[in-house]
Amino acid sequence: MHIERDVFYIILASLALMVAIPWAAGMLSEDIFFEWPFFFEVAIGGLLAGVMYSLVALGFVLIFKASGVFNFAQGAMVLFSALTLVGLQEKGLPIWLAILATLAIMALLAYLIERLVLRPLVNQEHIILFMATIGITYFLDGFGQTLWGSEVKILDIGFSNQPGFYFGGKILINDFDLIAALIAGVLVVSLALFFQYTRIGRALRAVADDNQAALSVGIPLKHIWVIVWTVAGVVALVAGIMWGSKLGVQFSLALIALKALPVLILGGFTSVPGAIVGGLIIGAGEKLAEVFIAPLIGGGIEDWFAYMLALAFLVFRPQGLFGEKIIERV
Amino acid sequence: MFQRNIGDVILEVQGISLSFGAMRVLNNISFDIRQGEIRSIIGPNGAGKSSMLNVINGVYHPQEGTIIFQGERRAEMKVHEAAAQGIARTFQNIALFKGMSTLDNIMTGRNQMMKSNLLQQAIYWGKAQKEELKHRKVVEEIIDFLEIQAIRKTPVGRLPYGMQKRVELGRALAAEPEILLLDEPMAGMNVEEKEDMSRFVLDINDEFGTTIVLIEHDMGVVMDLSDRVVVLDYGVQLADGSPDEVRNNQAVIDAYLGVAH
Amino acid sequence: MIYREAGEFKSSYQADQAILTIRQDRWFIWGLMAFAFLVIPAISSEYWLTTIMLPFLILGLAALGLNILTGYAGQLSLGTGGFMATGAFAAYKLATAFPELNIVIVILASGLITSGVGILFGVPSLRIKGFYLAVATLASQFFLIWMFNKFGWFTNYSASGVISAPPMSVFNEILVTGPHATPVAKYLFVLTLVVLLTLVAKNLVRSNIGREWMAVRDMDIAAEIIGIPMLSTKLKAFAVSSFYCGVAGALWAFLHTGSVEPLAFDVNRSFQVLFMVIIGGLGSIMGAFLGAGFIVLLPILLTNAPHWFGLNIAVDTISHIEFMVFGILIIFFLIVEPHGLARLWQITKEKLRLWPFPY
Amino acid sequence: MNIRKLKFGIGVATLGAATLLGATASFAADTQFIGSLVYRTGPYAPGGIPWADGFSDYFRLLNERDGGINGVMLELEECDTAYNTDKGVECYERLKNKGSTGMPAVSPLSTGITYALLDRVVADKIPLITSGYGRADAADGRVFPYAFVLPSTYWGGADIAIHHIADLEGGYGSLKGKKIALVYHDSAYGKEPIKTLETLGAQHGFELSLFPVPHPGLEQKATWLKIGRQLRPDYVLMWGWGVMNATAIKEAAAVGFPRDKMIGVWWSGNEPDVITAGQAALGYKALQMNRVGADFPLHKDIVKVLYDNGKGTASTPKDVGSAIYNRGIQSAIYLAEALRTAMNEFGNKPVTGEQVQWALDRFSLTEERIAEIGVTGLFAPVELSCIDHQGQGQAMVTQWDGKQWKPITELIAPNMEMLRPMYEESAAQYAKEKGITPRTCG
Repeated sequence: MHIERDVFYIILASLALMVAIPWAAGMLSEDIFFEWPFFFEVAIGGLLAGVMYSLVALGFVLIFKASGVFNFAQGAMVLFSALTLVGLQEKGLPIWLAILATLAIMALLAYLIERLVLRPLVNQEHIILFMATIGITYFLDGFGQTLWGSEVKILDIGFSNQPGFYFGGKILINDFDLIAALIAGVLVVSLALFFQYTRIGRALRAVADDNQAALSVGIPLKHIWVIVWTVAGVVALVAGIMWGSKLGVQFSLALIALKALPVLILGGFTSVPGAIVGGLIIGAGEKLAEVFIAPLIGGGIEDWFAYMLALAFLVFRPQGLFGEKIIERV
Repeated sequence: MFQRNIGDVILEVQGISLSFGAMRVLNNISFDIRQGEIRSIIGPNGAGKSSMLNVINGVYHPQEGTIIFQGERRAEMKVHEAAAQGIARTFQNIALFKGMSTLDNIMTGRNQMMKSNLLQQAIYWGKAQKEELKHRKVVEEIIDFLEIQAIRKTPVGRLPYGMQKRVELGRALAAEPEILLLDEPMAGMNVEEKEDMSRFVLDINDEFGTTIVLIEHDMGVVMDLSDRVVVLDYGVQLADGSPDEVRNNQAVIDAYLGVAH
Repeated sequence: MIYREAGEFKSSYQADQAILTIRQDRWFIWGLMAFAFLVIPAISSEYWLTTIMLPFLILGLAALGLNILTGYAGQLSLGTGGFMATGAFAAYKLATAFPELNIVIVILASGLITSGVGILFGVPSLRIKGFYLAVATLASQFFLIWMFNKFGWFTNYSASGVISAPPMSVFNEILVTGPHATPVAKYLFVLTLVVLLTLVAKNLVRSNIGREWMAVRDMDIAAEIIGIPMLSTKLKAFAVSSFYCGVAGALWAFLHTGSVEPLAFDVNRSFQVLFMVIIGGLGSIMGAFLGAGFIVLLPILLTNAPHWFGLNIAVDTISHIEFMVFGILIIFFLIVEPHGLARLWQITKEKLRLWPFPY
Repeated sequence: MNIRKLKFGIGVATLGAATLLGATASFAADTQFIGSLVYRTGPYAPGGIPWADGFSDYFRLLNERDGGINGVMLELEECDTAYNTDKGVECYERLKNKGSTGMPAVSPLSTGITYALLDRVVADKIPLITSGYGRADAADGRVFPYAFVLPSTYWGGADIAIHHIADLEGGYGSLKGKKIALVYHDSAYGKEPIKTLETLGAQHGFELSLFPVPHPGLEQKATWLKIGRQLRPDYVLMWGWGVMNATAIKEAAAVGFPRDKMIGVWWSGNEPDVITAGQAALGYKALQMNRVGADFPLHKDIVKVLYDNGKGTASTPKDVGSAIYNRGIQSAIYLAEALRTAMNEFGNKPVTGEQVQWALDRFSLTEERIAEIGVTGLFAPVELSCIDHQGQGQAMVTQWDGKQWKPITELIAPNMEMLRPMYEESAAQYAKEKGITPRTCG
C-alpha cells in the first residue's frame, strides 16, 4: 500500500497529539486523572472499539467504491442479517447452517436490490441513489421486524466478557474486544486477498476506477453490482454478529451506522485501508477525549467529538486520509 | 477588413513558468496584449494554451514570472481580482451552469455589477427590482446580439453544443469585460456555426472595443481574425508576431509538421 | 421548445420577471391561498389542524430552508435538526428574558441568531464538498444538541432540560402559544409566517443571490472565475437556510408541541427534512412543501388506512407494513421521477397545457 | 413518466382523501373507550411490548371476567408511537376524541411525549397519567391539575436509592465521603434525578459524579473505564433505557465493577436488559415500583381466563409477571380504578376526561381494594388529593439472580419532607414561566 507523504505526517501528528493532549490535560488540571498505564488502557480500549466501527464502515466503503452509491441502508443490513441469523437459529437450525442460509439471503437481497432499485436508477445523480437506499432502509427495517419480531434476541457466540489483565496486571483489556478485533482483522485481510488475487476482486477494483475497464475484464456491470452488494452483505453479517453479541440483536443495531460515518469521512469513502485507519483514529480519539478532555466541559462528548475529529482531518485532506483526490478542471 | 484601432499594452506576461509536480507546463513565456486587439494563442494539443489562460485569469498560479495588468506588476493573478478588473472568459469544455436557463446564465455574468443587498433582494422591491430590470435590459441586448432569443428560458443543459458555446460567450460578454479570453470557442462546430461565431467575435471586438485573447485550432479562422499570434509547443514559446510572420516562422513550421523534435 | 408558453405576451420585462408568469398559475395560487386561509380553518377538525397542518407547514418551512442550502446552493447538510434546536432555544431564552417582546419579533430574532450559528458551521464548506460535507455537518448537529443538553443556562436550569413556551399573543389578545391558544389561531399564525417567508425565499432565488447560489451549485469553479465570491455566497446560503430552520424550530417548539427537549431535534429530524427536500425536488420552492406533505402525511395515511377499511390489524404489524410501504413508495417515486415531486407536478402541468393534443 | 403512472398517483391521492374524510369510527355508545399509546416497534420495543401487553391484558380481563367496569364494557385501542414524539402526538390527537366520551386519560409511556402533551391535556381536559416517568414536579396538583405522577417520580426514586445505600452502609451518617456515580441517558429523562442527588449529596456529604451517555448508548467503553478503573466509586446509580442498560451492565463487567454496587431505576430494571447482558447481570440491582412475579391471584386469572382461551394480548403468557409487564398491569389498575371512581360519581356510563380528572384528584386505592383486585403486595396503596398528585412514592430494591428480580427490601417511601418543597419550588418556576395561576385546593 502506497501512502502519500502528507498522509503519513498527518497520522504521525495525530498520534503525537493523542498522547500529548491527555498528558498536558493531566498536568494542567486537577480534574483530569492521568497515569501512563491508565492512558494505555483507554487508548487500547479505544483502538479495539475503533475496529468495531471499521467493521461497519467497511460495508459503506465497498459499495461506494464500486458503484458510487452512499449506501444509507448499511446499518439496516447489519440489523437485518443479524435478525435473520438469530431468527433461523431460534427455528432450530444449527449455527453453521443458519450462517450459510443468512449468507444466501443476503445474496438474494443484493440481487433484488440491483434488479429492482439500482438498475432502474442507473446513471442518476448520487444523491438520488442515496435517497433510494433510504427507501431500502425503511423497507428492511419493517421487513426484518415483520419476519422476526421486535423483541431483543440473544446472540451468544461464547466469548467471555470478563476483564483480562495484561502487561503484568497493569493494563486491563477486555477479552471480547480482543477477539472481535481479531475477527475484524481476519475479515479485512481476506477482503484484501479477495481484491488482490481473485478475478472478481480485480474486476471490482477496476470498476472503481473505470466502468469501461471493468467491462474489459469480462464481467457485466450488473453482476459486479450484485457481487459487491453481496460482499457488503457478508461484511454486514460479520458486523451484525459482533455487535449483536455485544448489544443483543434488536432494532438499535441499525443505529451503529452513525458511529461508522465519521470513520468513513476520516478514512475516505473509497478506501478499505482508510476504513481501518479511520476506525482506529476515531476509536482511540473519542475514548481519549471522553476520558481526558470531557471532564473539563461536562462529559458525554464522544459522539460529536468523533465528528469534529473527522472534520478536523477533512480540513487538511478534503477527500479523507486515503480517499481519491478530488481534481477540478476547467 | 475593419479599421483596427489598437492601443497601448494592457496586459503583459513576463517569463511565466508553471509546473504541476514534476511536470513543466509552461516554460518562460513572455508576451503582451494590446488594447483592442485580437490576440491568438495557438499550438498543438498539450502545448499549454489553456494553462496560459488559466494563469492570466488566476486559476493557476505560476512559480516564476510576473504579470503586469493595468500598470500593476504582480507574481500571480487572483481569480476574483481578474473578474473584478474586467477579465472574462469562456472555457474549452463548456462551464455553464447546467441547471439554470440561458437568461439566468447570462445574468450571472453581471453579478459584479449587482449592488443591492440580501434584504433588498428578499423584499424584491425598490432597488433590487430596478437593478434587476436594468440588467435584464442589457442581457436582452446580448441575447439579441447572439441571436438566441428562442432559447431564453431553456435550461442550458438541454441545449445543443453550439448553442451552449454561444450562451457561454453571452455570459462572458455580460460582464462587459476589458479582456475576453476565449478558449476554443469553435471547437466541434460545423462550418456554418464557425462562421457565426467568427462574426460574433469580430463584432464584439469592433462594436464594444473588447480586447480578445483567442485559443483556436482552426488555422484559417485564427489567421483571418487575429492581429497577433503567440505559438506555444510543449510549454515553450516558439514564436510571436503577426499572422504572416508566424506562418513563415521555421520553428512553427517544424512543430506543426512534426519535424525536428 | 416544447416548454414555451404561447398565447400570452408580456409587454415588459417586469411582467416577465413576475413570480407567476402564467395566468392560470396565478389563479391557482390565489385559489390555494384562499383555500388555506379561509376554507381549511372553517372545515378542518382539530386533529387536521394540529397534527397534520401544523407539522406540515413547519417542517415544510424547514425543508424550504434546507432546499435553499442544498437544492439551490448545492451544499449537502445534515445539520438541520441542530439549527432548528438553536431556533427553539433562542426563542425560549428571548421569550423568558424579555417577556414583553412580541412573538413575531421573538421568532424572527431567533431565526437571526440561528443564522449566526449557521454561518459559523458553514465555514468548512469552503473546503469540503458533497457527502463529505454532509457527514461533516453532522458534527454541528451532534455538537449543538449536546450543548443544549449540557448547559443549564439554555433551559433556565430546569431539572429535565426541557423548555416550555410561555403563552404569547398577537394583536394583544389572540393567544397563539400555550394551552389556551386555539388550533385555528395557531394555524393561521403559522400559515401567515410560512407564506410570507416563502415569498421571501422565492424573491431571493429569482434575484442575483439566487443565481449566484445556483452557479455555485452547478459549477463552483466557473462561478468563481466569473467573479462570484465563494466565501460570501456559500455563507449567505448557510445564513438564509439557517434562518428558515431556526424559525421552523422556534415554531415547532412554541406552536406545535409547546414543550420540547433537545432530542426532539436529533439527527433523525435532520434526515427527515433532507428526505423531504430530495423527495420533493432539489432546487424547488414548491418541492419543499410537496416533500413535507409526502413525509408527514404518508405515514399517517398508512397507519390509519386499515382502520378506515375496518381491518383490525395489530399496531406493530401496521407499523411494520407502514415502514415497508413507505420504503417502497420512496423507491417507486424516485424511479418514476428522480427529480422529485416538484418535477412531477411540472410535467403534469405541461401535459395539461398541451391537452388534448399530446404532441 | 407516462400517463399510466400519473393515473396511479392520482388514484392513490383520491383514495387517501376519500378515506380520510369518511373516517368515522363506530363505537357503541355504552362502551368506555380507552386509548393506549405504546411502542411495539422501534429501538425501545423490547421494553415497550411487555408493558403494552400487561396494560391491555388487564382491561381484556375486566371485560371477559367482570363484564367491564361497573357493567360498562371497555374498548381499548392501541396506537404505536415507536417512542417517537412526533408519532406520539399524532396518536394522542387521533385517539383523544374517539369513543362516545373521548379518551378518558392518556399514558404516553415516554418522557418526550409527556412533555409534548403537557399543554394539550390542559386544553383538552384529559388527565395525563405518567406512572414512574415524566415530569416529577407534576406532583404539585395546583400547577398541574391534569398531570398525575403516581406512584412515584424519578426524584423519589433517587431518594430511595440513596436510602438503600445508607441502609447498606449503616445509616445516613456513613455516607460522608462516599463516592456515588450517576450514569444517565443524556435526555430529559436521564437528567431528572440530578437535582435530587445533588441536594442529597450536599446534605449527607457524599460525592456525586455525573456520567452522561449520549443517546442511544451503544458505546460506553470510555465511561466505564473512567468509572471502573479511575474513579472507582462506591456505588453507581443508573438512569438508562433500552439498549443502553445491557451495554452498561456488560461494560461494568468488562472493567470489573461489581454489579451489586449498581442500582438502576425501574426503567433500567427490565428483563430484556439483564437477559441480554447474560452472566454479567448477576447481582445487578434495580428499583421497582412493583413486585415481580406471576403468583398473584390476578395473574392466575389472566392466564386462566385469557391465555388459556387464546384471548391474551400476546401469543404466549411468557412475559406475564415480568417486571415491566407488571408495571403495565399497575398502570392499568390505576386507570381502571379512576374510571370506577368516576362512574360511581357520575353514573355507570362512559366517562369523560374531566370526570376522570375529578376522580384522580381524590383517588384512593386502599389495601382492601388492592386485595379485592387480587394483587396484594404488588404495590403500595395510593392516596391522591387536589394538591398531591404523587402519593407516597414507594419503591423497592430488587436484585437479579439470573432468573428473576428478587426483592431485597420492602417498599421504601422517599423522604417527602425533602421532596415536597422541591416539587413545589420547581412547579412554581414552571407556573411563572408559563403564566399559570395555580389553582387553590380547598
